[in-house]
Amino acid sequence: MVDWRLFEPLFNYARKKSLWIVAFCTGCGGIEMPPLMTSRYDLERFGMMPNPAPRMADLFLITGYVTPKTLKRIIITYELQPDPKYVLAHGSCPLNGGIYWDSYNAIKHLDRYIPVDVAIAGCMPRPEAVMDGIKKIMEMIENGTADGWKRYKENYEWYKKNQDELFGEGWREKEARRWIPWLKKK
Amino acid sequence: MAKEEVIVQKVLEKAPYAEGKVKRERRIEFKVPADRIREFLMIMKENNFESMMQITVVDWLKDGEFELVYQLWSYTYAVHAFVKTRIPRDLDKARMPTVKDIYPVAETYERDAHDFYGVYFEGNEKMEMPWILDDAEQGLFPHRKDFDWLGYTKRKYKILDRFDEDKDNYVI
Amino acid sequence: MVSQSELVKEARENGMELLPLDKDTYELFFGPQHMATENFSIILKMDGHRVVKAIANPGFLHRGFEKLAEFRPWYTNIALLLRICVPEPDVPEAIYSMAVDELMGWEVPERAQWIRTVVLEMARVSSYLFWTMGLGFKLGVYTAGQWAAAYRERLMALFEELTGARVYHIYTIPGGVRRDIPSDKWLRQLKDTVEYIKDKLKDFDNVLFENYITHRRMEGIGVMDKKFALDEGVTGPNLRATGVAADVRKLDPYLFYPELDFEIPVLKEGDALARALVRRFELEQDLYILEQLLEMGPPSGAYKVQDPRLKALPRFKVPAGEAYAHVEATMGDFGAYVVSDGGSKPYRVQIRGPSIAHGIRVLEQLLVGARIADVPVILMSLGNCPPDIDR
Amino acid sequence: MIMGMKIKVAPEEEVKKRPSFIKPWMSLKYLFKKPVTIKIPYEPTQIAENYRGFHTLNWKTCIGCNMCGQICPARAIEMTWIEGEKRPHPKVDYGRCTFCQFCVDVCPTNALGFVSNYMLTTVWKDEELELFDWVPLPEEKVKKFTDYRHPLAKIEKLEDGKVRYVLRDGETVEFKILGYGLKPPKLQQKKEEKKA
Repeated sequence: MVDWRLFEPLFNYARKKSLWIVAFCTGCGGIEMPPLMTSRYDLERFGMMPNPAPRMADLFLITGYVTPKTLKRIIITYELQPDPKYVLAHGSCPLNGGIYWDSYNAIKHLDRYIPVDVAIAGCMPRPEAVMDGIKKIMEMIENGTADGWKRYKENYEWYKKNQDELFGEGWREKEARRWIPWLKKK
Repeated sequence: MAKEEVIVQKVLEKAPYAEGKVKRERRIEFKVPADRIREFLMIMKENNFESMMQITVVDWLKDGEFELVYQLWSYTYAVHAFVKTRIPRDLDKARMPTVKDIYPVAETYERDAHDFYGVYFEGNEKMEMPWILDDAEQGLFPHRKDFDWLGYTKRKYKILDRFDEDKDNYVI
Repeated sequence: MVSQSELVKEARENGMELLPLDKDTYELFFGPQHMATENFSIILKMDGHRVVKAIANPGFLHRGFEKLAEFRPWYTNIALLLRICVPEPDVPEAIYSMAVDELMGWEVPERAQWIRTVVLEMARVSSYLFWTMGLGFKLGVYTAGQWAAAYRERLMALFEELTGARVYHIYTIPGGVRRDIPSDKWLRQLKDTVEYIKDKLKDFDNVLFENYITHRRMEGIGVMDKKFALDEGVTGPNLRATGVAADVRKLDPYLFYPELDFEIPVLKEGDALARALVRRFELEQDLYILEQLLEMGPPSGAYKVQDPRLKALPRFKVPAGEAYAHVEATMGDFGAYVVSDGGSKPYRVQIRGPSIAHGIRVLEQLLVGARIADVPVILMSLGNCPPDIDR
Repeated sequence: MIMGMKIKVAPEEEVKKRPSFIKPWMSLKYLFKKPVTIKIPYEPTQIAENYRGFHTLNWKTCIGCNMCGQICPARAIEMTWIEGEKRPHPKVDYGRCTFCQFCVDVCPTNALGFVSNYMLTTVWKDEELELFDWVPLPEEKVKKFTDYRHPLAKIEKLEDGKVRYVLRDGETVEFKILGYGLKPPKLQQKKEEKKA
């Protein structure tokens, strides 16, 4: 039996150099993603690329405000991602509601529902700022301080309680079955 | 005579129950009783108002009425027409006949009006279908003027507003 | 690690497996976590790889703008409402400002009008480049996508210089614009950029619009005819692709457009390819318009209305009444209906996004019978922009 | 179709394109061109001079009129009473600020300003997120950081309402926050006592 923990620094280095992003732009910051990924800012230099499948992705970019309807999908997508996984929140909105501080349909404190590792200021953050955030998360991965996914496992009850409070119990099942009667209708 | 006046006259000849006037260049306005709206929109469509742009609901809380503004656009004349009608704003009385058979796109706008204001359009099968709002706000009709917007937000997200003590001093 | 069979078992217990609907059909959630839809969901009933029924499910970006605008002063609503249309945020700014100008009875100075026109056209060009990028990525022509994104950056830099922000400019305000043109250098840079992008159009043609693959993938897909499009309230390039010569800039001229000379493209086919080609031609025309505007040069004068009421900004009041203003955006006819009761905040603001017409019912009908691989192409050719449906 | 109006319609041949096998290969010439990529972080980027970034505040000229707080669409500005200052100063919350800078436009004494610094990245921890909520410092203290980053390294909360701002070059600014709101905190206390 090998003690895999010995190789942890090596793994962390490898994780840092191949961060794949879930291609899920949740808010207005999504418009700065294409310039980042394409030739002008070219994030692929850092071994990052957008990936449609959450099963193969490590990094989740919350690009801007989050509405409850999107948050349901974010939680499902986040849970589909394999460990270790990291979350980076763009701009003011996930932090304190931003300009939507009095809107009934925008989440105010995102860390109540899923764990977040790094926050960037800006509305919306420039690509350079996003790159700075990514650099920060890379440092954190190398030190092993990016532990959002561990927190989610440890405090799952608390997160689940907050989610259920917002959406009501059994929201996953309800969401999966909602459209069946409408599809069956002629 | 300007083309707008000609159009207004032409429509009013066929629909004597309506009131019409020219607002400004390329904007005309009609006021129609709520029960004759279908009839009137049919006349409008015959008179080359091909597209419906939107159905706006304005909530006049003081009068206890909803103002429904059917906005039509004519590519032939390049004229924008507001067709206004008033209905009571109580939930059980805010009912309108659907116009989706005249302007098919009205189905979407009617769903929108139902979701945010609670106006029920009879004859539109998609009225109960989930639209923009999530389950939690379903049936609350959050865009009505008497909806406690800030209180609801604070309760839902458990936020405390830092400015409560000085509320009068802030414009917002 | 959890094994596959355990996952399936867990999903069954929670009622999360794919349920067969009728014989041979199944339910498919398309989006919002999908690169083609981006914050928009379509629920498809599939028979093999053919779509039998489609239901559009918007609302992932709903923030209640129309209500939020009722709580904020007239003037600051600009900072809020421009978030309705992310690819070209100048359009909501412009329509709201135009509606408020009409309510106030302001004659906007010529210089401000000129700047507004330039900003709107720049927004159109950058939005079309953004759309070209999307189309390139969805068709697998990544080269064109990379180019378009890189050229768009030049316009972003110009916007930054003029307005002080990259995406959310918050620049057009009721009564004019916020800042003057920084310098003549900026105008020269804009001219260079316009010429540069005009040069590169030929390359876009070569790679994307005259590509055999593009034609094979887009021809005869998502066809709509003239009557259908008019009934469904489709506007903009999608309507022009069905053979209707309609453009708000011509029919209901605003700002500097009556003095400009440009052509509008009209095609009769009404399929995805026609919609793409119409957009391609409009990009060229927009560059031509920018050239004309630069040749004209900015008129002298103030860039803002001189009105004493503007001094007490937070309590700035607008006389009672209502106004409707609309402009031609890249997606279609973008309109704002503003009602005032004479107070310091709007009584009602409704923004009419073009996508609400072609993104819901039209999309649902065009998708029926399409193959699953064509769904992103149809979406992209319609130029669907979810935030203006959700508002 | 349109009555009494002539619309210039482009000829159809110009709009339509012919499919081609060969033309896409023309793009190969770009293989020999210089890439457009900016190699951040090894290469500096050019940012507009008047890019709307973080705020600056001249503490001497600020008269505490709360115009900025009234115009803010996000209500990010909170008036803060500081010991030794006659009038309250705005405190900006970047968890709400949208960088519209309407507050700078309406400031009657031009005390509030902005610089092009825009970068603020923190770990999501309560003590680091404090950085998002600050009383802006005078321009000369912010402007000396030309790498477009936020000037503060951390905000330390000391006992009895004292706050210490540590700038990234080691300089510190220390002041005591007495309270928030438009009325002076002493008056507020008296009012509460009266009510009680």
